[in-house]
This record gives sequence, C-alpha cells and structure tokens, in this order.
Amino acid sequence: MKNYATKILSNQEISPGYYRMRILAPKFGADARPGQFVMFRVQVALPPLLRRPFGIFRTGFLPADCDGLPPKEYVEILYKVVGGGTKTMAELHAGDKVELLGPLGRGFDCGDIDREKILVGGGIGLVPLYMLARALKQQGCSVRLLMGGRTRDDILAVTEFERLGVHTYVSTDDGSLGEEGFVTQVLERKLDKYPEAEVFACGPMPMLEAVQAICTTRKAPLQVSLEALMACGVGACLGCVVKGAGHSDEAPKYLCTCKEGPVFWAQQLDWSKLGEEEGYCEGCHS
Amino acid sequence: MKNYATKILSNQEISPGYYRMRILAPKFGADARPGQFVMFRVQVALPPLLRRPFGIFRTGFLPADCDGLPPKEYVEILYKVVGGGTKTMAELHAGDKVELLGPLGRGFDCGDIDREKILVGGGIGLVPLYMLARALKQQGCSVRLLMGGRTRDDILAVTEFERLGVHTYVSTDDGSLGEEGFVTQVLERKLDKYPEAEVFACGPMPMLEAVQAICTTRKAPLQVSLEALMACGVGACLGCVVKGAGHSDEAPKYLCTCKEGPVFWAQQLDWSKLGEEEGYCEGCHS
Amino acid sequence: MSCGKKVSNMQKKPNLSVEIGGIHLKNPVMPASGTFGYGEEYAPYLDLQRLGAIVTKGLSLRPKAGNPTPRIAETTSGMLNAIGLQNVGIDAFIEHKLPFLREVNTPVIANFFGNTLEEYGEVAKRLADIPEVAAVELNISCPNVKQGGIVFGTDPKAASEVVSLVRKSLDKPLIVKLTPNVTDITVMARAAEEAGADALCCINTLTGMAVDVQSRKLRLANKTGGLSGPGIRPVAVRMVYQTVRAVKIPVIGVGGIFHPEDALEFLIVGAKAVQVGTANFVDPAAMISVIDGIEQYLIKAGMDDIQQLIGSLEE
Amino acid sequence: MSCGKKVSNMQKKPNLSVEIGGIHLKNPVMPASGTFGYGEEYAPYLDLQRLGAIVTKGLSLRPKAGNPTPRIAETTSGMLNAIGLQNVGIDAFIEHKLPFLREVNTPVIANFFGNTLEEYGEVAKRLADIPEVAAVELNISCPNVKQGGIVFGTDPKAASEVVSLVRKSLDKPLIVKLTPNVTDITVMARAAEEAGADALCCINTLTGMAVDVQSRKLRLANKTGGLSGPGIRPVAVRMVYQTVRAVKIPVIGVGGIFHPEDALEFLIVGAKAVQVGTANFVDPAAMISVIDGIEQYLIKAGMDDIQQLIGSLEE
Ligand SMILES: Cc1cc2nc3c(=O)[nH]c(=O)nc-3n(C[C@H](O)[C@H](O)[C@H](O)COP(=O)(O)OP(=O)(O)OC[C@H]3O[C@@H](n4cnc5c(N)ncnc54)[C@H](O)[C@@H]3O)c2cc1C
Ligand SMILES: Cc1cc2nc3c(=O)[nH]c(=O)nc-3n(C[C@H](O)[C@H](O)[C@H](O)COP(=O)(O)OP(=O)(O)OC[C@H]3O[C@@H](n4cnc5c(N)ncnc54)[C@H](O)[C@@H]3O)c2cc1C
Ligand SMILES: Cc1cc2nc3c(=O)[nH]c(=O)nc-3n(C[C@H](O)[C@H](O)[C@H](O)COP(=O)(O)O)c2cc1C
Ligand SMILES: Cc1cc2nc3c(=O)[nH]c(=O)nc-3n(C[C@H](O)[C@H](O)[C@H](O)COP(=O)(O)O)c2cc1C
Ligand code: FES
Ligand code: FES
Repeated sequence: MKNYATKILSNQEISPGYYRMRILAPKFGADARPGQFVMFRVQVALPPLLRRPFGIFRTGFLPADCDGLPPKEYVEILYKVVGGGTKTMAELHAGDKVELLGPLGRGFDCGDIDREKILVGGGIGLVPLYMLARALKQQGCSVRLLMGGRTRDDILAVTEFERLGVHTYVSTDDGSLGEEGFVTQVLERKLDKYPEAEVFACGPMPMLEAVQAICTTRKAPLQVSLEALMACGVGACLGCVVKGAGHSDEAPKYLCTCKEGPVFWAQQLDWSKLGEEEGYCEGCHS
Repeated sequence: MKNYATKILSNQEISPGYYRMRILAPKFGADARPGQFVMFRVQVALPPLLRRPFGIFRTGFLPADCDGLPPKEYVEILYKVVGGGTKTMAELHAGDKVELLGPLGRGFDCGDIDREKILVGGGIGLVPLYMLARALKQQGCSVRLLMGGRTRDDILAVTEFERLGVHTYVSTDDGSLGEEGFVTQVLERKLDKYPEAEVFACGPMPMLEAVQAICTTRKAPLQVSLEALMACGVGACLGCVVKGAGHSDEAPKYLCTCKEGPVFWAQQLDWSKLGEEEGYCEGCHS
Repeated sequence: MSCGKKVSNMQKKPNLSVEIGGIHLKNPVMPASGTFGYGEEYAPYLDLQRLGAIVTKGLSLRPKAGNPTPRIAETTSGMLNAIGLQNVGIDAFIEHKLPFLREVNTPVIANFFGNTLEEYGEVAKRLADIPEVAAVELNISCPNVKQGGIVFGTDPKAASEVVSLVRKSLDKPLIVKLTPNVTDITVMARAAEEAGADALCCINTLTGMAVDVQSRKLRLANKTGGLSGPGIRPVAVRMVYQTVRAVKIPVIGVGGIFHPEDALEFLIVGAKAVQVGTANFVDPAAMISVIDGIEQYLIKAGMDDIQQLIGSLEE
Repeated sequence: MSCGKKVSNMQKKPNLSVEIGGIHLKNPVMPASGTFGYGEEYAPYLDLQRLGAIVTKGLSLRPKAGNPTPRIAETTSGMLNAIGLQNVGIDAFIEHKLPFLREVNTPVIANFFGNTLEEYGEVAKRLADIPEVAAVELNISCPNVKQGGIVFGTDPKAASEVVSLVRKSLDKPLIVKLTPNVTDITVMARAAEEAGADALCCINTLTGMAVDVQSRKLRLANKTGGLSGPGIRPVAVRMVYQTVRAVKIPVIGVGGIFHPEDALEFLIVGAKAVQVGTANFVDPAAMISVIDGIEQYLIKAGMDDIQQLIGSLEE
C-alpha cells in the first residue's frame, strides 16, 4: 500500500471504448488481493483534479526485453471511457508519467474451498473477478464466470478467464454474442444446478440488485464489489459511503466503500436504498 | 486575422531552454507583417487558462512531402521556457493540436528606404526582427543586426539573419560568444559610423531603456517592440496597457500593447515610468 | 442509420429565444461586460449577429484611465483582473463605438457605473437618450475600484438607493449586476428588485489576491483583483439558484462559462440567459459553441423551446 | 560546481518552527480538517512526525452520520463536498483514534463543532480533559450542515457568543476557523479575537453547487456543498491578507494549497502557518513537498528563520 510514481508500459483499446493499460509497478503483485483497487492519478497537471479509482485486473511480469534488463512487473487495469478523466487516460502513451495509490480496500473472501464458485460480471464490472478467479483456481475450486453485457462490445477478456480453466458463459442483451438475455437468467440456471454455489458479483446496480434478489431467495452466499464516487480512496474524506443494513434516516449506517469495501457481503448492505444513488450505474455513464 | 485550430509540425530545442516551434497555418503568411504576434493556446485542456503571446519569427513553406501533397505553410515561433505555459509547450510534439490567434497587433514601420537600418535584439527579443530584416532586405535596404545576450546560449538564429544578407554583430555579457559587453556599446559605435540610421529594438527593458537614451541623444528614430501581460490580445480586456508619453497619475495615458503595439515609436511612450512594471523583464523570468 | 440522420435533419430547430425585461433576444447567450470590448474587437472571429445580445465594457460619464499595471494575473483555472474600469466614457462611446454596433443586428446592452450616486444618475440619463441601447446593465459590484460600486453592491440600502435613482432616470429595461462578495446574495437581489430592477445579473468577480513569491510582491498593482473563470462556476451556479428562488424578475447567469454544459447548468437552475466572460479570451468563438451546444442539447432532450429547459432542475 | 554543492550542503538548515497560540510546531504545515481523517488513514504514505501538527476531522459530542450521497463532485480545479460532518463522536475518538495519535510525536489539534451553542460548550469541556489534544480548532463555518455552524460563522454576535462560551470551557489554545461566505471577513475575525480566540484559521470552503446536465439533478444530495481546491486560493490569500491586518493574533492560511509556492503566498502575506486540504487526496505526500519546498526557498533567499518570511510582503 503505497504511492507509486511510475509510468505507463502500454495502453490499448481492446473493444470500442474499452482500454487496457499496463503500468510499471515493482513489487505490487505481492500485496494485491482479489477485489482491491488503485487510485490512479491521470496526470501531474490538472484537470482532472482528483484521482480516479480502478479495480486491479491483474498483476504480472513483462518478459525480459532484448535490453537484457530483468522482467518488469506491472499492474493491469481495464477501463471504459465514460467522462473527462477516462478520456484523458485513453490518450496516454507508453512512457507517460502517472501515479498510482494502492492496493486499496477490502477484497473478496475466497470462501469455502469445496463449494462451487459462480462469478457474475456485467460489462466493465468483470475487472475485479479475474484476480479472484485466478486465486480460486489456484486453490483448486471449480469456477464459473457468467459474463453479461449490452452488446458484444461490452464482453471483455473472456478468453483470459478461459485460459485459467474457468467455465465461461456469455450473454448479451441484444444477442450479438453468446446467449440473448440477461446474465441473471444464466445465474438462475446455474444455481438450479449448483445450489450450494457461492456467488461473487460486480456490475451495474440493476444487475447487482437482481443478483442479490436471486441469491437471497436461494440462500446463496453473495459478495458484491461496489463503486462510488471517491476523493481519497483511503477512508479520510468520507465521500464514498454506501448505506449499510439497518440504515434509516434517523439511525443512518454508512459504510466506506473505499476502506470497508469495495467488496461487501450482500447482507452488510441496505439493498432497498442502494440503487438510488450509489453503486455503478452504467446508464448514467453514457 | 483569425483563429487557427491547427497542429504542430515540429518543436525542437535550439539552445538550452530555447525552442523553435512550427505550426501549420495555411494562408497565414500573406497577412503577417513584421513585428506582429500570435496568441497561442497551449492545449485544449487547462491549465494554462489563458493563451500566451509570441512574436512571429517567420512564416514559410515546408517542401512538399513524399506524400505528394502540396507544400505546407507554417508559422514559426521561437520561445524561451520561463514558466508553466512555456514548459508545457516544450513538451508538445508534432501532430499535437493547438490554436493560434493572429496575426495580431501593429508591426514595424519600415521607414525610409534610403537610410541605414540598425536592428537591436536582446535574447529572445530577437524574434520580431527576422521578418523585419527580411522585409527591409527585400526593399534593398542595408541592414545590420546587433544581437546581445547574457551568454552564448542566449544568442539565437543569427545565421538565419546572415543568410538574408544582414550584417550581424554579436555581443555577450560574459564574452562567451562575439564581443564581450553590452549590445548598446556596439550600437553607439554603429551610430557613430551611420548617424542617419533608423533603429528597431526588442529585448529586456534595461536594454530598451539604454537604447532609447542613446537614440534620443543622437536623434535617431527608434521603434521598440514591447511585451506585457496579455489576456485577450485583441484590445478587449485592457490588461496589457503601457504608459504613454505625458502620462501622469492625474491624467493617465494608457496605450494597449496588443492593439496599439506591440511596436511603438519611442516618443509614444513614457520612458520614465516604463521600466517599473511593463515590458519584457528577462530578470523576472528566471 | 441514414434514416435516423434524415429525421434529425428534418427536425424543426428548437426555439432559443428569450425575453429579458421586455427585450427580445434570439438566444440566451451574450458576452460578459469587460471581456468583449465594445464588440468590434471580436468581429473578425465570430459572427456578432448570432449573439443574443452584446454587452459593452462598463461605461462612465467621463473617460476613465483605470488602474496601474500589472492589471491581470493568471491563477489556477481563473484570472484576477484589476483593470479599474478603464473606458472611453459615454461621449466617445457614442461617437466611436456606436456606429459600428448600429450595423450589427443584435441588441446592445450598455453596462455602466458611476463614482457617486449622482454620477450613476447622470450616466443613466445619457443612456436613456441613445436609441441603439436596448437595455442597460447597472454595475454596482465592481470590486476593483474603490469608488466603483463596492459600497453600493454590498449594502442593501445603498443598492436600493442607486437602483431607484437609475430607475427614475431612464425607462429602458434595467438589469442590475450583483457582486458575489456578500454573506447573502438574496438580500441584495430583493433590494434591487424592490427598487425597480427588471432583471438581475449574477455574478461579478470574487475578490482575490495573488503573490509573486520570487519578488514577494502582489501580482496586481491594485493589490486585490476580481477572480473570474472556470474555478468560480460552482459559486456562481449556487448564487443564481438562490437568486432565482428569491425574486420574480429574470436572472442572467454568469461565472466560468466555457462550454455548453456550463451554460446549461445555469439555465437548468433557472437563469433566463447567460453571459460568457473570460472564455472569450481563450476561445473567441466560445459563445458560438455555447449557442450551438444548447441547441443540440434541446434537440437530444426532445425539447422544442428553451423555456422547457429553463428552471427544469429536478429537486 | 561540486564546490557550490558542498557549500549548500554545509549550510545550516533554516529554522521552520512557529508558535500558534502557545503551542510549538516544528514547521508551519498541517492538514486541513476533514481531509486527513484522524491521521492514521495516511500513515502508510507519509511520515506523520514531519508535520507541524495533525488536525482531526470535525468532532461532535455524539457520532454524526453525515449527509446522504452523492457527497462529492469534482469541478474545474476544485471539488464540492457535502460530507455533512460525519464523525465518530468524541467518545469513539478517545477510544479508537487517540491511541494511534498518542504514538506520533506531533501535536494534535482537534477540530470540533456543535449543533447548538450548548453542544459547542460541552464538546469543548470534553476536549479540555484530553491531554493529547494540544489545541482545538473551533469550526463555526461549515456550510454543509444546517445546524453545523452557518449561523455562528456569518453573524458576528453569534460568533462572539460561541467563541466566548468555548473560551470559558477550556484553557487550551483556541483556534477559530472562519467561513469565507461573508461580506467582510475582518468583522468576523475581530469578533472572534475579542471573544478570546488565540488564533484564527481562514478559510473554510466557499458555498457552491453543481448540476448534472444529463439528469438535470444537482450533483450533491445536499444541494449545496463546500468548494475547495486550487481554484479558491486567490480568495483565501485575499482573506488571510485582510485578516492578518485586522487582528493581532496569529492567522493560519488554508485554501487550495498544493505546491510549496502556494503555501509561500500565504506565509508572505502574513499567515503564521498553513493547512493543506484537498491536495492530500491528490498527492498524499503533498505536505512533505510543501515543507521541503519552504525550506529550500528560505535557503535560496538567504533566510535562516521562517520568521523572516512571514509577512515579508513588499507593499
Ligand atoms: C472501487 C472502484 C473500482 C472501479 N473499477 C473500475 C474499472 O476497473 N474499470 C473502469 O472502467 N471503471 C472502474 N470504476 C469506475 C471509474 O472509477 C469511473 O468510471 C471513473 O472514475 C470515471 O472518471 P471520468 O473522469 O472518466 O468520468 P466523470 O466525468 O468523472 O464522470 C462520468 C460519469 O461517471 C460517473 N462516475 C465517476 N466516477 C465514478 C466512480 N468512482 N464510480 C462510479 N461512477 C463514477 C459519474 O457520476 C458520471 O456519471 C471503479 C470505481 C470504483 C469506485
Ligand atoms: C507581444 C509579445 C510577444 C512575445 N514574443 C515572445 C517570443 O517570441 N518568444 C518568447 O519566448 N516569449 C515571447 N513573449 C513573452 C511570452 O509571452 C512569455 O514568456 C510567456 O507568456 C510566459 O508564459 P509562461 O506560462 O511560461 O510563464 P508564466 O508562468 O505565465 O510567467 C513566468 C514569468 O514570465 C512573465 N510573463 C508572463 N507572461 C508574459 C508576457 N506576456 N510578457 C512578458 N512577461 C511575461 C511573468 O510575469 C513571470 O515573471 C512575448 C510577449 C508578448 C506580449
Ligand atoms: C478583464 C475583465 C474586465 C471586466 N470588466 C467588467 C466591467 O467593466 N463591468 C462589469 O460589470 N463586469 C466586468 N467584469 C466581470 C465580468 O463581466 C464577469 O461578471 C466575470 O468575469 C465572471 O464571468 P467569467 O467567469 O465568465 O469571466 C470583467 C471581467 C474581466 C475578466
Ligand atoms: C472532504 C472535506 C471535508 C472537510 N471537513 C471539514 C471539517 O470537518 N471541519 C472543518 O473545519 N473543515 C472541513 N473541511 C474544510 C477544509 O478543512 C478546508 O478548510 C478547505 O477544504 C479548504 O482547503 P483546501 O482548498 O486546501 O481543501 C473539509 C473539506 C473537505 C474537502
Ligand atoms: S474515498 Fe475518501 S473515504 Fe472513501
Ligand atoms: S491583451 Fe487584452 S487588451 Fe491587450
């Protein structure tokens, strides 16, 4: 957990509007746990003023170059261009200076090694699931990824999950890739088949709400990774709070998404009020 | 006179801390007169907020590329890195988008074709003199450039003047290039020899003051190009004013550097109060 | 696809026109006083006929020399100015500036001020007689010149006095421009409304200061200056929101508008029109982009009249 | 060359220490309340011992939940916040936060507020008993919470009352933090001084607002929020300049400090210390750069004590 003043190794568009950026980060991998994130400082000059939070897609090493230097360790993030900050990021090049704070936050609990794992990702919400899938596979778990998106363009990095040995199921709202329909339909089918499965989800709020409803009915343990507007990322500003279970106007119970999350157990949260303001709202982004 | 939304053709360091930038600007050359300037918008994003004024060093055409396209017309500026804006400019690359407002302001009066011309440049103050020298040589005048600077590094583009057929005389405060001493000493010698000469000067305020004193004593006609803080460059904000001849606190006479200048006849200005705040102060830049 | 394009091409252009205190503007976008000279300076860079109105540099009875230099300083996302209301005076305005403006088919709003209560009244009387002046904008808020209005603009009684006097001196639409440097802008807004203002304009600049740390001197000869630019927009939007809810007369929003979205913020909270200031220096065509951007927004939102946008904030 | 380096290495380090209302700070740089949590949050990123002081998030008698979300919005070179003074309350502060702070060799300044006059008095009494609290900072200026002080901070009589009460309730150094949302900050400054403040802190956030033009909703659930960041610095410098000249007690400057030069502006106009707020979010080590930068400036300027810098403005 530190601030890396470092540089970009590569930054490429992987699907229309989606980018993959690799950032030099020696010794980052040893610290990072699945579901954690980083606060990315887009450029030394303003704007944007504030850093932007991004999930850690993975950490890794670039093979040693012909330059004879040792392999370079990197953090990889996947991001979607939604506003000024991400637009600026998409214009950055290898060699540009950036800053990174992390790894931050509370990641996923890997759960019971013997139970089936179902990972549900919606669009860019897939990001924190890769490190999780890798960790689960290393423990020997059986892992399924249900990946949903509006169209083909929103389906990212699925082959990378497959290479880990994860069973992947793709669905799109318009049927342009995989099954036509919502990822939650696939979830119901899989839970019919594996009623003991543990569920891990990240994606737009309507998806998370549907997943929560399904898991509650079926008593499947659920962890969700949330998003929120963040200024500090370390628990200092209290800007990123989300309503906890039992929250009321009289007795408010706010949880810090950056420090107590971004991953929460479903039962920690007040789902009746969650969708109103917090969480990742893909709709608002367009 | 218009706003060019255009791009950089090249941007190179020509001496430590000094840069030469070529900017694509079709049909710019036909409008530009010696001594005029442009308002350069460093980047579309902030900061810097305001445009920065730069003298037009020259306009020209890049030879037609192997791409078979017609020759590209450019505006060339020379700039010295002194603060945030110029620092950012030094980091720009060919192809980067920029904006240019111009040509702006009142340029030099070419004077009497039969009289000897003496151009006095101090450091980056040399910039507006190149187009002037070119115009004067085209008219068939005899032109001398007295170029001064603190050290060798401050002596710029002299060979370009020589190529025009201008007689050049270099002096540096530390003697690291040309004669050791102030450019004003050279001026006195030249005026001894050519008492009928007309003088054109641009450079740091102490230099301009010394040049003005010499020319007043010898009754040599003098035009100076001044600098001032500018917001608009077109006469709208009144931020760039300089004290005119006869200025007093009771009856202030302000002249707009951007619109009524940047070139003034020495007798238009109130020299007793000029050095206090206005004009190019190289000392303040470091 | 081409079908979609055809439809949007055929779509009727939304109505952008607004009324401010009885004058009709073809759209709600105009320059902020002091950032657009007398119109002429920017004529090479944009079509003045496209503007909702042209607002002049602040005028006074006699020519005014303004402050010593340096008069401007750039700050983070803003600029400080202490021009000191330098202007040609009402006579030279009529003689040298009006002939140009007369040829432009856009209403002229004359911004003005006085050094004393009486002077305010006298300038108003002079402006009353100029047919080309469609409306006047009374600056009671300039923070740069000691006699230039700071007393009027921060004290409701003084403001009321000067607005009443001007109201009596001319029967053109009267816009009163308020300063943000007050504890409660609604108090000033109501005072101006009661004294006879037809519209209000919020905000003038915030008083600020900057230091050159190398020389350890202030960066403006006048010590303090007025802060303008993108950095002040949140304060301006807040004050327009408050003012709109405090008075019945129209409010013009100004402060840090650079892009169409910035103007939309003001219109959505209830401003009937907007002024663009510092942005003109950075992008002389900023107002044109703002006008076009508002139009496009209306089309996208399915609104055929800007009235549907004004005050459309969902609360 | 190497000779020059040697000399500067051998040079005695300038003295950066300052006194604020009787407490000794090793340097004049500290975090602004609410931007540094309770210190612990930033411990992984900088050495807390290097700071002049640590200022806590605003504390109240009982835990406070704060405002609904969204609570923050980024604006041009600034941010709006409407956290709503969420804090753990004085008991949890003592139990959970103090143990950590006790181990850090840096004075702790407890920022606090109340919802009523009486509550202010009660928090003050509780803070009086905590030996680790070196000084208190009384927030009479938070613009976000209706009962959170806006009345106290903009009315000299109310401010005087609350400062007097707190003064009677504890005998630690008392810093009063002022709001910029007033017509004349010197009136408030003098009221606080007369009521017994040992030092003043200027400024808290400017009240602002931002609109999401797509949804046509305000970007903060609380509607208005406090504007902070680089954009407000010129306003803050001006108010510190005015306040320093209006009172005899020390003034702490705060508002938009990101770089050493920003802090120097405040010190040169007369602030005895500075606070860094929003910058901590962007660069957790910002305060360290500011401290180092001030030191380097003093060396270059040939000053061996920061007292030579403070108030060194040439006018
Ligand atoms: C813990 C966490 C992990 C995240 N991981 C990823 C990731 O791996 N890949 C990715 O593409 N995005 C991720 N995000 C979202 C990402 O931070 C935002 O998309 C980004 O900050 C938008 O910046 P911008 O300047 O482009 O947009 P802005 O111009 O700031 O805003 C554009 C829109 O995005 C919304 N928005 C802005 N910031 C956030 C935010 N922090 N959370 C949710 N919505 C926001 C705004 O409300 C607005 O509607 C994550 C957010 C969090 C909190
Ligand atoms: C008509 C005109 C023509 C000019 N031509 C050239 C040129 O050809 N080449 C060149 O290198 N420079 C030229 N200048 C100066 C150039 O505009 C400034 O150096 C530049 O704006 C500094 O920007 P900055 O952001 O790097 O510095 P800042 O951080 O803005 O300021 C750094 C220092 O430079 C001073 N400064 C800033 N702007 C100006 C200005 N407009 N005039 C004088 N001093 C200023 C500041 O007071 C400060 O001391 C010209 C200026 C004018 C008015
Ligand atoms: C250089 C300059 C000169 C100004 N002169 C005047 C003036 O003469 N009269 C006036 O009412 N406002 C004047 N203003 C204030 C602007 O009209 C406007 O209220 C303010 O700049 C905020 O808008 P902006 O952020 O878009 O610039 C001036 C502003 C600037 C920057
Ligand atoms: C997220 C946030 C929370 C804040 N909370 C408090 C607070 O609890 N008490 C207080 O007196 N000021 C609070 N402030 C105001 C800051 O202490 C400071 O006065 C202001 O942000 C200006 O400084 P800056 O521009 O350096 O951020 C808060 C500011 C921010 C941005
Ligand atoms: S982002 Fe600041 S507390 Fe979570
Ligand atoms: S720079 Fe605006 S009037 Fe000259």
